[in-house]
Order: sequence, then C-alpha cells, then structure tokens
Amino acid sequence: MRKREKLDQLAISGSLTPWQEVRYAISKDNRALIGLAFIAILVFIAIFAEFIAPYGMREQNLQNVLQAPTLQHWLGTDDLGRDVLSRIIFGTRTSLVIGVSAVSIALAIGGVLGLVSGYFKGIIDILIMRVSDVLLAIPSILLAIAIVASFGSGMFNMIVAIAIGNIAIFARIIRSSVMTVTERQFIEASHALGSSHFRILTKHILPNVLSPIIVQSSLGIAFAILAAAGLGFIGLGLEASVAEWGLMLSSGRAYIRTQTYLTIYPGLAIMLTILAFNMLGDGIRDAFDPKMRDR
Amino acid sequence: MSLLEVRELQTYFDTRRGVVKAVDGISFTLESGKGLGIVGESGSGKSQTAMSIIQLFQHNQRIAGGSIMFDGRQISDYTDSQLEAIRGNEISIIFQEPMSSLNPVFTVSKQLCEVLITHQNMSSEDAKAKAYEMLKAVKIDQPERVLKSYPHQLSGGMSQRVMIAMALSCNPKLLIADEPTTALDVIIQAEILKLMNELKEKLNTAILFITHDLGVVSKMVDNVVVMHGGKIVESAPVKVLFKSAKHPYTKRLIAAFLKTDIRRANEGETLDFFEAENDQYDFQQFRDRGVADDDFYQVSAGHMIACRLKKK
Amino acid sequence: MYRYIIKRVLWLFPILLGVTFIVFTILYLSPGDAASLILGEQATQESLEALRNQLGLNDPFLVQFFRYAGDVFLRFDLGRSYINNREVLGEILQRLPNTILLASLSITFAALAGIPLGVIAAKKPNTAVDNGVMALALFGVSMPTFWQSLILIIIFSLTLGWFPSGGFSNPNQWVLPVIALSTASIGNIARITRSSMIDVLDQDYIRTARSKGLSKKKVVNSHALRNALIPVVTVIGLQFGALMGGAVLTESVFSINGLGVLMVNSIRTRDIMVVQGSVLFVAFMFSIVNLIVDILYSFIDPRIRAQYK
Amino acid sequence: MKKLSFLALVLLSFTALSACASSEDTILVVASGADPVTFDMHATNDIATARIARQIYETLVLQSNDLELLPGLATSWSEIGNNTFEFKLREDVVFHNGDPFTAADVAYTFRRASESPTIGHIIGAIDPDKIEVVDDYTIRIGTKYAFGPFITHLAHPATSIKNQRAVEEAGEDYGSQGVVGTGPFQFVEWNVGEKVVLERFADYWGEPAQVANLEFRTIRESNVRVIGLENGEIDIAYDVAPSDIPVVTGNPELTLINTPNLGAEYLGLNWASNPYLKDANVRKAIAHMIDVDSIVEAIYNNVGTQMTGPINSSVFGYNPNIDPVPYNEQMAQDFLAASQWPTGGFTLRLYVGDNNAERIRVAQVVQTQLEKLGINVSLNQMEWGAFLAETRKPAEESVADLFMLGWTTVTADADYGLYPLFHSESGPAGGNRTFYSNPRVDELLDLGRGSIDQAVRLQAYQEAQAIIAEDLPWVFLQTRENVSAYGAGVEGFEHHPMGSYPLAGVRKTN
Repeated sequence: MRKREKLDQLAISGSLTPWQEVRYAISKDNRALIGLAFIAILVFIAIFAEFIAPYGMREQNLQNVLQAPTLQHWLGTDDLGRDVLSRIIFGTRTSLVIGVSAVSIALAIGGVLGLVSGYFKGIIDILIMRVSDVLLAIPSILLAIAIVASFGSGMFNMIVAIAIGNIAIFARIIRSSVMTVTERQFIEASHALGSSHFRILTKHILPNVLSPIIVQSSLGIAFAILAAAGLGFIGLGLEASVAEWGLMLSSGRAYIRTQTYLTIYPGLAIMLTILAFNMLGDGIRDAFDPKMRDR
Repeated sequence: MSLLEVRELQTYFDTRRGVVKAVDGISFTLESGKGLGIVGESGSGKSQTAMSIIQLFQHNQRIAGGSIMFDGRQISDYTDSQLEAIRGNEISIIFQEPMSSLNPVFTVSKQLCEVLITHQNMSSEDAKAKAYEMLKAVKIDQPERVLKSYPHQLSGGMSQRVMIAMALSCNPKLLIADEPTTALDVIIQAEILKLMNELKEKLNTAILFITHDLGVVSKMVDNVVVMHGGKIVESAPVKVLFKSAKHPYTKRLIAAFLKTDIRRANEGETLDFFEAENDQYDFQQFRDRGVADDDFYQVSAGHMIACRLKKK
Repeated sequence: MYRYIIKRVLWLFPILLGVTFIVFTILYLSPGDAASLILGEQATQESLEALRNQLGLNDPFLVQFFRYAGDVFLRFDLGRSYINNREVLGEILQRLPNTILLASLSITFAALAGIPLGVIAAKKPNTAVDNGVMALALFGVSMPTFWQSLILIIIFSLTLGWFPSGGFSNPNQWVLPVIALSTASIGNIARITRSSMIDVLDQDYIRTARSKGLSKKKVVNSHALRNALIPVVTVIGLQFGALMGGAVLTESVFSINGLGVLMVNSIRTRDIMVVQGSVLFVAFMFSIVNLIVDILYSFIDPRIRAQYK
Repeated sequence: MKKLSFLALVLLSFTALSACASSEDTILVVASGADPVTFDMHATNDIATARIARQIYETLVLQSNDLELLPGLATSWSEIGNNTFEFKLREDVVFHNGDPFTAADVAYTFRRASESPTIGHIIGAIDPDKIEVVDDYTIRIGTKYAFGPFITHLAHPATSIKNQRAVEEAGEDYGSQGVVGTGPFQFVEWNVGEKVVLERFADYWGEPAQVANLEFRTIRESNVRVIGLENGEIDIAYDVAPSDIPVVTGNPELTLINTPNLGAEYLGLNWASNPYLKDANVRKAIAHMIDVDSIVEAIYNNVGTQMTGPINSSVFGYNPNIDPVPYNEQMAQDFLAASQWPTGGFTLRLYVGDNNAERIRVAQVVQTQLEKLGINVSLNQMEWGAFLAETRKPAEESVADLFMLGWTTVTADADYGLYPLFHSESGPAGGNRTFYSNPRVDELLDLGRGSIDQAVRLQAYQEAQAIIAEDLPWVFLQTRENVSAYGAGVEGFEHHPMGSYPLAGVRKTN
C-alpha cells in the first residue's frame, strides 16, 4: 500500500524510471492488467504444455476420428483422432514462439534502423525512410504471403516473413520517438559534456523510447499471431503435424457442416490471445498518454 | 438588482485521483454596464469561475454548490438547452488564445453567421450583412476579405477582433473576457483593450474581465476580485486595491507587477498580522475583536480581505 | 496544389520500382521450379530445359529483373501467366471489379459504422457506453477475419439459411463477406475516431462553439467531427491496405473470384508472373489510395491546403 | 423498431433478388475444383482442362468406360509396317467454325503437337516426318520406334484434333478465346476463375447433346460444391472430398457415384538419399507399420482399396497374384530388429505437396507410426511445384527420403504405369524418384515396351510387378477413385476411368 502511494507520488512528479513508468502504467489500467494476466496464463500453458495437455500433440487414433466433445475429449477429436484440447494447448506454444520471435527480429532490425535514422538524421535518415516507404507500400500480410510462398513454409521462414513485414513499422515508430527525445535539452547537454553517440543512444535515448516500443511490441505480437494463423489458414503455414491454430482452423474447415467444433475452438483461442495482447498494448498506450491519464 | 450575483460558488473536477476543488465557495456581484476584474495566478480558479457562469464545463466538471443569478434568473440550475439560449446571446465570452479559439476548418463568415442564425433567427443573407457590419465595428480593414478567410490566414490581433465581433454580435448583457490580450503583443493589446472599452460604452455591456495582468485590469474595470487557490483573498474597487491592498498575496501580486521589492510594497502597513512569518495567517484575534465575520474582514466600504487563507 | 499532386504522383514511380524489385527478388530466390510445375509430375528432363530457356529462366538475375521492370513501366505489360499464357494485366483486371466492390463496400460500411460508434464513445468518455463500445471495438480488432467468415457461414448460411455461403454476383452474397471484412476496420476506425474526437473536444474552438450557444449536437457533428476526421481519414487509407490483405482470406473463404483468390491460387501453382503482377498491382492501388487520402486532407483542413500551394 | 423493420426489408430484398435466378432449365451446371488452364491442348496436361475439352474436342480414337478402344474421328486404322498406321477418317464432320474436318487438320494437329514440350510424354514417340496425308479422309502416322501403346495414346485429350484456321486466327490467345473443335458442345465464353460456358453444337455429326447449355463452374472447396448441389445451384459436383461423402449419402436428393480410376497413391522410399532405406528390412518394417485399411477408412471415408503392387487392376498387365503387405506392428518391429539399425534412432525426411489435404493427413499418420519404431520423421510440406522439383533432383542432391505421391496410368497400359517409375534409365526426372534399380526389372520393362505381342507383354509386366512388390521401393497405399455427386433430375451421368467424363448424353428432367 505504501509502495503504491509512493509510486503515485513519483508518477505525478514525473520522476519514475522508464521501467517503473511501464509498471505503473499497467497497474493503473484494468485493461492492461487483464491482458497481462491472460498473457501470463498463456505463457504458463506454453511452457508446461506437456504437463497440462491430457494427450500428446501428435497422439493419433484412427479408430476415433471426428468425435464430438466428450468427457475423454473435452473439445472432441480431429480428423486423425487427435485431442483438440491438447492441440490447442500445444498451439499456444507455437503462436507465442512465432509472435515473440517475429517481433524480436522486427524490433532488433527496425529498432536499430529507427534509432540511427532518428538520431543521426541527414542522408542516412532519408535513405532508411525511403526504403521503408517502399516496404510500407506493400500490405504487410501480402509481403509475408509472398515471402512464405517463395521460400516455403516452416517455422523459421514464417517468423522471418512476418518480421520483415514489421520492420518498417518499428523503424518509423522508434524514429519518431527518438526525434522527440533528441529535441529535449538534456541530449544537448550530454553532447556539450562530450558524451559519445553510443553512450547517448544507450543511456539517454533508449530508455526514453521504451514505452512506444513496449506498446508496439505488444500490438505487433498480436498482429504476428494473427498473420501466422492467416498464413496457416491459406495453407502457407507450418507442417501439418505441428499444432498451430490457423492450421487447425484450416483443416477443420472441411468439416464445417458436421463438426463445427473443429472451427470454433481454435478460432476462439486465436481471438482471445490477440485480444490479450491488444488489451495490454492499448492499456499501456493510454496510460502513457498524458491526455488520457486523468480521465 | 445586480446583473450577476454569484453566491458561494463551488466548482469541482472529478478525477481518477479524487476531487479537485477548482472554485471553492466564492461570491461576488456585477452591475449592468460595469466592469469587474478577477485577478490571480494561473491555477487560482479565476478562469473556472468564468466558465462556471455559463457552465462551459469539461465532462468531469460540475457545480458542487452555491448559486449564480443572472438578470434575475438562477442560471446555475439551468439545463443545457436553457443555457444554450443564453450563451453567445445574453452572455458572451472571449478567450485567451484567439488563434486556437476559431475553428480552423470553417471560414470567418460561417463562424460569425452561425451565432446570428442560431440566436437571432436571421437568414444567411442578413447574417452575412450583419457579420460584415460587426467586422467593421471592430475596425477590421477589409471585412470582405476577412469574411472569406480561414482562421490560419489571420493574425492574432485580427482573430481576437473577430472573436470580439462574434461575442458582441447579439448585443449581450454580459461579456466575459478570459485573458483576452495575454497572447497578443503589447501594441495590439492596447488596441484591443481600447476597442473593448469603446464597445462597452457604446453597447452598455457589463464586462467580467479575467486576467493575471494588473495593468490591464486598471484600465478596464471598476472593481477587482483577487483569487488564490479557488478562493477570494481580497476584493476592492480597482483604485483602492492599487493604493492600499491589504492582503499579502495581493501585495505580492502588485509588487510583482510593479517589479518592486515586496518589503517596500509592505511599507506603511498598519495591520500587524501581515508581518507574521511563513505566510501563516491567523485571523482568530480579529474575529474575537468583532471586526471580521467567519470569512471576510471588511477593511472599508467595498474592500474585503479573506480571513481563512492559509498558504499550503 | 497541382504541383503537390504532380510531385506525389511522380514519387509513386520510385516507390513502385522499389516494390517491383523487392517482390521480384523474393520470388526469384524461391527454390521452386516454374517449368516443372507447368509440365507436371510426368515431364521429361529435355522438355523442362527447353521450357526454361523459352521462359528466360536461365538468364542472370539482373537481366530478368530489368526485362520485367522495363515491361511493367514502359509498356504497362505485366507479362503472361506461366500456366495459361494469359496476359497478367487482363487476369487482374478481370478479377478487379469483385475485389474493388468488396473492398469499397467494406470500407464504406466500416466508416459508416465506425465513425458514429467512435463519436458516441467520445461524447461520454469512461462511461458504460464508452467502455461498451470500446470493448466491442477491441473484440472486432482481435477477431481473425477468416475465422469470423467461417462463423458467419455457420450461423447465417448453414444454420439459418439467410445468406449464401459463397459467390459474389448477387447483393445477398455481399452481406457476409462485407461484414467479415469490415469488422476489424470498424473497430480500428471507432477507436481512432474516439481518441481523435476526445482530443478535438478539448480544443479551444470547441469551447468557442459551445460559448456561442450552439447545441451539443451541432458542436459535435459540425465543429468537432470535421476536425476529428483528419486522423480518421488516414486510418481509413491505411485500413484499405489491411483490407486488401484481408480480402485474400475473405475471398478464399467465400469463393469470391477476386484478386485475393487469384493471388492465392497463383502462389499455389507457382505462377510467378501473376503473383508479381498482383502484388505490384495491389501496392499500386494502395499507393494511389494514400495519395487520394492526402488530397482529401486538404479538403477537410484548409491549413493543409494552404501548405500545398 | 423502425430501424429493425428496415433491416428486415433490406434482408428480404436481398433474398428476393437471389430467388430471381434464370428459369432456363436446360443448363447443366457442373462444378469442378480447379480452373481449366488453356484450351490449347498442346500447352497443358491437366484434368480440369481435359474435363471441359472433352466436350469441345474429339480424338481419333475413343476409349470406352471399360477402356476398350473404339473409333472416334477415325473410323478404322491398320498397321502398314515401318511403325506406321493408316487411319480412315469420318467424312461427315464439321468444325464449330463451319470448316469441314479433313486429314489436313489431323496432320496440322500432330505436327504442332510434336513441337510442344508439355505433352512430350504422350505424343513424343510420333515422328513428324512420318505424318502423311493420303487423301482428305486418309492419313498415315508413324512412330520413331516400335511403340506398343501408340493407339491408346491417340485417345488422350492432348491429341484432340484442332482446326488450323481457328488456331492461327487466335494467335497467341488461342486456348482462351476462339476455341474450335468438332465435339458436341461449342465454346461460348470463359470467365476465368469462375466458369466456362458451352452450348450445344447444332451440326454435330453424332447424337446431339441432350442439354442446350453446359456450364462448368470453378468452386475450389469441396464442401462449397456440395452446398451448391444441395441448394440446386449445381447439378453435378466433381471430386467430392472424402470428408463430404457422409453429407451426400445422408441426403436422399443427392446421388454419390464413385468408381475406381487408373490412379494409385504411394509412399516413395528413396534408395539414394540415405543408407537406411537401402536396407530391405527397414523398408519392410516401414511397410508393415502403415495401416492402409484404417487410412482408407478414416481419411478417405472408404474411397479406394489397398494396392498390392504399383498398378491397379484395370490396367493392362496387372498381376492379380500378389498379396498385400499386412499392417502388423510386431512384424515391423521384427524386420527392423533384423536390420542394421535394430532400434531405429535415425531421422527420415518425409516430403509432401501442400495441395492435397488427404495426402497431408496420411503423411502425419506415417510420421506418428514410424516414431513408434524409433524412426524420427521430419515432415516437409512443400508447395507443389517445389515439391516436384525437390523429388526430381539427381541422386547426389536428393534429400527426399520419403515422399507422398500418386501416379495415374492414363493410357491403362502397364508400360505407362511401370517404365517411367521403375526403369533405372528413367531417373528421377522421368518419374523414378526412388532411384529404384533392378536389372531384371529393366529387362522386363524393355521387353514389354518393344514388343507388340500382348501375351509376351502381359507376362513381362506381371513378373516385373512381383519383383517390385518384393523390393518395396514404394509402400503401396490405395487405389484412387473418382467421386462425384449429382442432384435430383440429372440422368445418364457416368464416370470414365480417365477422370474426364462425356456429358453429351446427360439429361435434366426437371
């Protein structure tokens, strides 16, 4: 309680460290809290899938295919007699791995480009921004489709494809945050004190662009999971035996008239997961927005 | 009967971190055709007092107590639609930032005519003619051109003239001027003030002048109310205030304005409690002596100072 | 103004050349072999080699790229399909009406539903109404289009029998795909309208409008909305790109013969010319839409119009 | 309330609009899963095209539903030595553009065909120098070498007779417009990706078509085709997916028709990509691990039966005396125990094309089953073209240890069903993607190809099959079947083993 009050005061006086700001923002927004809680559950499921799932990811029973939900199989079985609930549980891992890796790659590359672009400005900035204009002219899901279609399916290709579609977005967001920060006086002061570019970037600028990065990462993970499921759905996703929600939806589609549950549950899993990341991202963004704060 | 009578007005904001008391129980009156200045630093609640009169509120703002009588009507209890009939018509207001107070996507003509069409039921032709007249009345050089212009094409002074024209076009009984000249440079400021004075005389409009600038106040109003922390600290006729302000807060305001040392401003002070250190004032002894009521101490006719002010 | 438009139009060319390069490179690097796909699983080595030479697949990368880019930009020729030898541009134009219809119906519907929802929420921020609308919008944004399409088919086509589950020639076939495709956009537009509206409602000129005694309705619908629309128009423009991506999935669920299905099928059959052509075409449309959005700004906001002079 | 009734009105008007469909009941609407490619039959060899082309074009020779060779545009033919045949042509035939059909058209067609890379495997044996027009209704065609199945190949849609004037007039666009043949229906329009419309050809030489118009719709999803059938929007749906079979059989209005065709599915075991599959015991262990009956039942909804060898029973040269490999996990364990890797512990790469849902399911079954033996299987699902390219690589680059594929013996002759797949000369590009090599099999296949004595050929092919079944370069899965469904009122629809069905005789009674 006392800690909370102290945080409140620090927040009002604007003297929190960037990380504290994020934690404070989450704690002040119910949406962000719910989203975070749900994500925590998802992460738990993803890590301990083997222990939680009642059946194996690939455990088949050709004598018991397309069985409607029962006590043995809460969400029924699929076209190879595999337990749908277990596949959804293992699918959590797949989705999170794809989402987090794709965003990490996009963030690493886009982040560096954005930092360099926003910090050094000039010709480098123009060059990077023109290239990102080109990338942004292709709707990112189409870019991902083209890449996966070209290099083939599989986890790695899919992650790279989704990441490439996101690089330009990250670069832009980080660039504009960096530009706002560099206009502040303490950067000039650091220059005057003779700090190196590297030191200024890592010590002063990076911490100050943390919140837009976190917001965009959260929304980006949501997009990546959606894109992965979409690719899986049109048959450009992972290999069939891997549990992936989009793929499950796509193969369940053939049974849409007779075994509706094969379509409903994986879709629900996708939606709730995306919802959680969107809630977290939105919540933090609103909490950081000074105009939204006192509402 | 006074044109405007504000009694124990309280205006609160409900925020996530609790209630903020922007205006906390203030009272004053304004007679027709007269001028009243409300002076204070930013955050003192002076603007919120003005806003409260016609209830131009944020969504989380409300009148929590007290009453406002205007022209014999208790407008603090009015509904939105009743207030809409008064706003811009009987009570007008002009704001501090003329550049941002005009809608950037509409022409001056449209914004001027709107008010006439709404309150005077004018046809758009008549409204345009009247708008033209009003622009001439506020001494704008090329009214036709300005009418067709968008706000971003006008200078600050021009914008404020347009605002004044708009505010006065329905011949209001009360004009609230919320720091109308703060954002303008000194020469324009003087012109605008002169214009307002002229129009005030001509139209017999009462003015509620809100400002932190004591220099402006001296030219525009008859009486002054000094606010601090949502409360009135001192009120007096304008000349009395400048000559013999009693409250230390007022004194400091005046000193700051005159750029003089606060000690010199305090010279010749008769009331010993103003010498108290650390700005804590205890009026109890005055109440005991019977020269102060619960809240105010009357120094002379029309000159009151607050008793309960405590600096945080 | 015209100079600005001309400048923007000219800027399209380097962008599209860049897009062409990226798309061409990605598809060039793919390990699949167009020739073996065209000739099928029962073809001979000699016939494969002959076909590769005929298609120019054995030329160096840059030769192939410049040949293609030259055709595209100088002759407006997107080449011919590897599979059925039809003109790619013709293939695209034939499908375009369906996709344009789907996309424009969806974006119109999204704007007509999303903007009022955003306004309603913004008028009463942090009330039950606002929270309700924003929760709906969040669900809309989080719902995968293809899944929603399937759910709509299950409910309205298979169970209730109200609408057909596929095709796009009758207006009753438009309903489900348009709902599915516009849902996410409705959510996005409602969200941006709300926040933009809240911003605008805080502005001085709104206070002025209220001080003039205008009714709340008039203040919101006339004074605030027009200003609030500026970021909304941007988002609508960007949504168009997302919509074109979503159309790929929606069209394939509802068996609509549009660009999306053309693209997916060409990817499946490795019809590189058609894939390249379609992606390029969509990027082109997307760029034009963004150009139109920029020009639209100037009609909404005279300040921007002034800058373009 | 007002808004609600307005909504209802809008919805109603939509439904009303859809009800106003055409009342012309002599349109036969057929739905297929793929778009045709081009009606220039020298530029494609795919079933979706063949199914439509068959209504427009005709070939010199016809094959009955029992695969018997019948006169087509040629009324008779005889061998005149030097690997050359003389054909007598029908005299009362006109093309859709009004031109009479003569030997010159046949000569033009085959000369043009010989330049096409696409259909080389079908007409590649024809020697263009041995095409000779004797008179308007007599033509001689010769092959480069003795070619047993020559006449059978002339029933293939790729050898459809074209009209020279029509082809030249349309130029590069021939195939998508200006298509002209001699068949019972003529080409009207092609809305790519959507439908092909044909109409009855009034001057057809034979029995005129029963329906005035024929419309082929492209509907990719099988379940959407079936929904169309139920709604009555479609009369005949081709290629009903196994998952939709219960829906069709459960609806008394609809009729399911499934007949075996000339195709079979297999799991290829690559002998070149790794040491494991060179070991016959490993191959046998794998074969015993695959429960074909359960696969047919659970994945194919009982469409197809387990194959005992590489070709199916309606193909000439079939050996009926081979026993199927039984599903038996114990036997599988025993065979593996007898191999160099008794407990497995190695990884095999299983390749499958991404365009066939059932194959992908079978691949997953294979993966799970082999894991029970301790053989790790990595599943590589590839885009179809990439898959074909991957499995066609030469031995030193080959990595596709296991692959899911099928083969259709379109000519119904064992030469086509064995030579490309099992002859060591054939190589992966020719179809031998397993790098199978057995000198005795090579000998037998050469014998069958070079001889025109059908008894000699039969014996050679039967022995070859017995050896292949013992060597197991493939795990033989199940036969393919053509599965279609049609609605009430459709009469006279029959399957043909080639997979493209003549529709001139189909009637609609309501």
